Amino acid sequence: MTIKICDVAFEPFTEIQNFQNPLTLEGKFGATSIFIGTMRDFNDGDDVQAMTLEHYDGMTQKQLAQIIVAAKAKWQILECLIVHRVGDILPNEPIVLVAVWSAHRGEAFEACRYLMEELKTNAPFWKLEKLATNETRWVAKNTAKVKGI
Amino acid sequence: MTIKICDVAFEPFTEIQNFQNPLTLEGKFGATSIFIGTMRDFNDGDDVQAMTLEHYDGMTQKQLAQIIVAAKAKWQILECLIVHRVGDILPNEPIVLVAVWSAHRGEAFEACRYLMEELKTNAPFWKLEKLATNETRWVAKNTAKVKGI
Amino acid sequence: MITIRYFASLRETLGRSTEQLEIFEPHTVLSVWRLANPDLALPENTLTAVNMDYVPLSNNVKDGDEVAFFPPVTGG
Amino acid sequence: MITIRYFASLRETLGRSTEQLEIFEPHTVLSVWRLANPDLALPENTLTAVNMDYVPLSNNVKDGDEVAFFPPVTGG
Repeated sequence: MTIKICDVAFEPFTEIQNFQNPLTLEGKFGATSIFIGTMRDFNDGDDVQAMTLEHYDGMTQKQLAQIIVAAKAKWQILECLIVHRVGDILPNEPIVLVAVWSAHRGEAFEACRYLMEELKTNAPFWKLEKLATNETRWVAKNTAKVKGI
Repeated sequence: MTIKICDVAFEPFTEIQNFQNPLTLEGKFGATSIFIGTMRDFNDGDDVQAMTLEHYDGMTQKQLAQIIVAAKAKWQILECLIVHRVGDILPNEPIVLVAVWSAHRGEAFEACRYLMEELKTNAPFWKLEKLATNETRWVAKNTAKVKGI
Repeated sequence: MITIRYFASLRETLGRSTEQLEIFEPHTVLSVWRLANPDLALPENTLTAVNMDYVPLSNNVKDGDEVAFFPPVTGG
Repeated sequence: MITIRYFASLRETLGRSTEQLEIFEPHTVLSVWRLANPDLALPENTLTAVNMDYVPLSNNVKDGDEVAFFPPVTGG
């Protein structure tokens, strides 16, 4: 179970591969569910040219660790990795990566979704957008999760 | 939208990266949801040493294409990639990869889950397991999906 | 002429994967099975496809069609 | 001594991110806000944490605690 806060751009697939390689789970995991959130160049009807992600260092890690403990109480998770970007970000750069390894797909899918939703609700990150017009604005509210299938 | 049937081992993160690199979606996708199914060395209480995946070449591609059409009717999907292994497989080798790119996370998560469940229900693949005892057996039935969160 | 295909455990049970038959009268998927396998009832849970689309046993089969019989799928 | 921290838009509004206060009597999160910001009502929807755990405004604050005030989070 690893939580990583990055203040420079990260490559999600390299992160996953580097995390997975040393795991001694060969043959034990049947399912990996991964979510990657990437910065878009638009939001709320406006063009966005850059973003700054502020966070509460220390509380972020504490909250994410608690979210993982809660997920492990609900699902049989073999491993999980959370990487979150902070600082100055450009469109098309990854913001967040959540990856879950489990024996079965249902658990992997649901735990990954849960971790993302809880992260968006509880982890103390704040987005400051720089619009194409050079104005800046704080993102006021995360999108609600859409109802499950 | 790409469907790929592989008769040799594939590297899921290389496949995703190679698929994503030439896409002209920079700044347009905010969410990538990925599922990777990997061969385990156990199933149904028995140790498994190898597996052969048979499929109905042609029908596989046709069914997967129909599943993607159905998913695109339900969710705003920007791109998706399905890779499925056939032939002789060893534990820890990837069997299936489903990746969905979307503007929003709810759509990416749900479309990815849908594609996997439909693939397991409709795509004509069959697993022949070779147990540690050297016996072979056809996997009789896919696990049902667990209920959603 | 129609093509019949069998897969996985059903292919092994029957000892063949493909065969071709001339048909001289209207057929359904079920009657194609009976024509090709007169001594064996269609195993329960067998899935059936015509031209690579799932169809029920009552579906008509015409000259040139590919008819497939196979057990429940287990991919993914 | 307690440490107070402000983040994001609230930090910008107040023009400061961290301050330290001596407390001489029992305090709650809300009374800490009032002590530190006597001229400003706590903005609606402000989230509050003590020692990096979310707590309600009525939570007690003791010497040595870190009290944080911030707007709704928008990570991920």
